[in-house]
Amino acid sequence: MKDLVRIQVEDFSIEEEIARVKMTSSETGAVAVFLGTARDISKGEKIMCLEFEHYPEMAEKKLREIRTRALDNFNIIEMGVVHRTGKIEIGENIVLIVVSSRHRNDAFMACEWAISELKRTTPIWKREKTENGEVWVEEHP
Amino acid sequence: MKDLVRIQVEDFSIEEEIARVKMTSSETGAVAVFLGTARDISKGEKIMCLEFEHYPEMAEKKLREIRTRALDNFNIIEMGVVHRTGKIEIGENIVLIVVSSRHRNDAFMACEWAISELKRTTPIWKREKTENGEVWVEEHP
Amino acid sequence: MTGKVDVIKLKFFAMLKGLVGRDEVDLELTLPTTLLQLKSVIAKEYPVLTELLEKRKLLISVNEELATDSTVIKSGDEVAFLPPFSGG
Amino acid sequence: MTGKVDVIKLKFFAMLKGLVGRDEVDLELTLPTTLLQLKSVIAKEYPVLTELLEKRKLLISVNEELATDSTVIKSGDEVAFLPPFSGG
Repeated sequence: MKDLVRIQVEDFSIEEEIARVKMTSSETGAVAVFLGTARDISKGEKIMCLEFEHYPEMAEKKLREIRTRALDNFNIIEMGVVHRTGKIEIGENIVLIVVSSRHRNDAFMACEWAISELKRTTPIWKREKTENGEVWVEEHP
Repeated sequence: MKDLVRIQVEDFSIEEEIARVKMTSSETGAVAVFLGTARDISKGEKIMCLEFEHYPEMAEKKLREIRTRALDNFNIIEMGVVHRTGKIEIGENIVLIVVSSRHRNDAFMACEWAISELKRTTPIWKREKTENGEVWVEEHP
Repeated sequence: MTGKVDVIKLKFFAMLKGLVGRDEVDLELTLPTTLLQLKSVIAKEYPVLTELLEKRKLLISVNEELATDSTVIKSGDEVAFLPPFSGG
Repeated sequence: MTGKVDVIKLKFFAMLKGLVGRDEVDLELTLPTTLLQLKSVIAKEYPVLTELLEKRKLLISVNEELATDSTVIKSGDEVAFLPPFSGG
């Protein structure tokens, strides 16, 4: 069975990830989901495709820490995090965060916190391919 | 093609609903989703199953208004809302709200607003079947 | 010199169906009237609803739009009695 | 009376790979040392990184945990240079 938290090249099934998180407990009443997808425009520039690189092991470790910290600090039942790496075309999925809880506010709060924390703490880098070449994006100094 | 906003007896495909909302624009960078599911416990009581009833036409109209108002008032790209009616077993899906946007904050805000607004304004009623009988739930007076 | 007698449709949802004993009723009355006036007719016709109406625990819609006491009700209108919502 | 010469692994990610010209280097140096001392060695070895290190535009991890100037580096450690993250 797949890990609830992982980094992979291939696309993920949103339905499947939600089902796994949701099925953790029959007390699940709310599931909040964040899906990040590849936009065709970034800071006014037309993007052809994206390429992600990560620091193996450390990136997975940071994602697992996000889940553990979320379970400790929010009133939630379960959290799944999947981030893709490698080449990603426009419109494709990049990252998925799924949070289940009894009541919806807890799920929303944990989900928003998790994606912010992922961007802040996880060693993953995005390269944008534009008509003018390829550039590594600097978002969180 | 199915309406982005609808009430139906049968379960919905989360993957399909997200795909339809997401594909509206290649500028989609974020999708926030709320999924409501049937819990087995409510106010300390064990629930056997749920039954939903709605006011046909008026309920659909209210859901369409939620979408229109969200598109007017939040910086989002598209919104889909599906609510089930009839009998729903524990663990099954009840309601799905999918919001796409360029940036994630807008999608989260609109998604949270939409589910609150749905609960407040849409003529849908839930009946809980417990070991002690069936009772209509009063949540929003 | 009285208004003509006409018909409106009343709808009852959720717990109200059980209280009233049915989900739909055609009501004859003199129209036009206001929702305020209709409510006193309803309270007489269905005493079981009186307390809910007085405590304002019901919303009332006219032709699928929420109505207020001053909403005018015309022939053929659909007036629905809506207990507190619990969708989502 | 000097410490023994030992080896640590340096890793460079994203834009740093291009700047340094490779993604992994084995570096010989006297251990143990601190990250602060290592940074001055790195700045000499890879002048292209000097400005980034001075401006603190890089995070540095030791064995996959974020490190500070006082972190002690031991033989066999993996020291990674991490430009600003842009995942999600």
